[in-house]
Amino acid sequence: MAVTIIFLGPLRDVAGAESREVPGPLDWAGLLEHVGEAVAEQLNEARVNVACGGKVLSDKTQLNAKDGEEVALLPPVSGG
Amino acid sequence: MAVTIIFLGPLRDVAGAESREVPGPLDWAGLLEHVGEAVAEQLNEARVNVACGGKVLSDKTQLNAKDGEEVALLPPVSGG
Amino acid sequence: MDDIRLVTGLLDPNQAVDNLAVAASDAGGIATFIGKVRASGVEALELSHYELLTLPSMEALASHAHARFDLMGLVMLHRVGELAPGEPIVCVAAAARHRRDAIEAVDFCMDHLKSAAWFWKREKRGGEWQWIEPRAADHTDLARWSEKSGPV
Amino acid sequence: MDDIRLVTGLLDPNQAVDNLAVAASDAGGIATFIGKVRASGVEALELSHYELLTLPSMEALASHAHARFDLMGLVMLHRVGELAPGEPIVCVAAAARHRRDAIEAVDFCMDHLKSAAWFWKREKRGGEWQWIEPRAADHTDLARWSEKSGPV
Repeated sequence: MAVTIIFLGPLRDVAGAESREVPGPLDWAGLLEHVGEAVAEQLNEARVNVACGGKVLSDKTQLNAKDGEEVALLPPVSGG
Repeated sequence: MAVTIIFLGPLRDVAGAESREVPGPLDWAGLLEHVGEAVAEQLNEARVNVACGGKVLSDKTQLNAKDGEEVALLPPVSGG
Repeated sequence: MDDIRLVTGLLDPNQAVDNLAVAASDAGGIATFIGKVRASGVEALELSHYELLTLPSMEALASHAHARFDLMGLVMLHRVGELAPGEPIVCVAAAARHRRDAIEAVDFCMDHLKSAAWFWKREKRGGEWQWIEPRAADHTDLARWSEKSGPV
Repeated sequence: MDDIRLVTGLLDPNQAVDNLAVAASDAGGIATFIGKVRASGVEALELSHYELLTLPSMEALASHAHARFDLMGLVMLHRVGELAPGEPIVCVAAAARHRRDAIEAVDFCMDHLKSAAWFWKREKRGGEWQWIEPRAADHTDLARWSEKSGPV
């Protein structure tokens, strides 16, 4: 088992991958470490959200992903 | 030749006819006389408009319809 | 491409809107409103108009909409005559580069068609015809565009 | 009757809106907005989404629209994947007793889908893909509903 990190939208290009598996559990410090410098820089911006297990975190620095959970990195959206 | 008075919407029921031919020329006083008391009463209300020759009159009391022209009596509208 | 018409037979909104989509192929969006006779409640609806004013007033309304919004095409179809329950009464559709122009143009045209265009409407209920005046809300809606409140 | 879906194949707005009209037969009006890839300009458009959030967020948006407007049915279809020029991206339609509820619900849903729903969009021009962020106008449009500006 592991934690799956999902890179959405433009973060997919920055990360060079759609997803990555890392060992769980995963907290905010661990996330910043695993995603590489370029993604970490964007993650520190307020407009990038983080979801864990299908819930958007109101405070992403409180991330606490367990083994088997999905962590999604959500840059600014644009639909329609 | 004559002036044709057209009764629109509910005024059709009040007048008991869709239209009536009267001798021209026709002014405001003549119109009130020709349409009967019930229609005349409504014509005096501000919300009833009068068109002559396809133009809505900004001041209906200035009506001056020539022979062959159409005078339309326009009660409040409701479309859609 | 504008398509402004009084319709005496059954009104087909899809046909008109599809034509608009083809004609305004560079539009980013198309907004549409279709007003219908409710399926239950009335037995029939009758819309009357005045030949010399009604269509010209709809064409003037279309010009106002073009002047006010950035549109690539406008459809404005209005039934006249007697309508059965469920039948479309009116179809307004606007194609525009940006969605707010399209949506607001439809809103604008509908507000004017409801209470400021040369139509008279009556409903048949329980075998009796009754003339309908615009609701107070219709006049309030129209006033949002802060123009003269008389028919166009 | 609500029809809230992510669509992977070609989106057919007429089908969905016709179904809405049949299901909400007592509605006095149906408002629709269809957003399309412009026929000229881009070579392709790609919409990506996030399985665990996107559809649930559209369903939440539909609930908000029902709470806010008096609706008899709501259609909200959004394409995902790669789209060719001219193809519909999004279709929102609302059936309501009164027209302003229908028109405003469509306006409300579109503003939220544009800049507050979990979609990411990129365009291909001259062989190069480029990510698109919402225009400033989209954020202004959203703020009109004076709610939190984050995605639903």
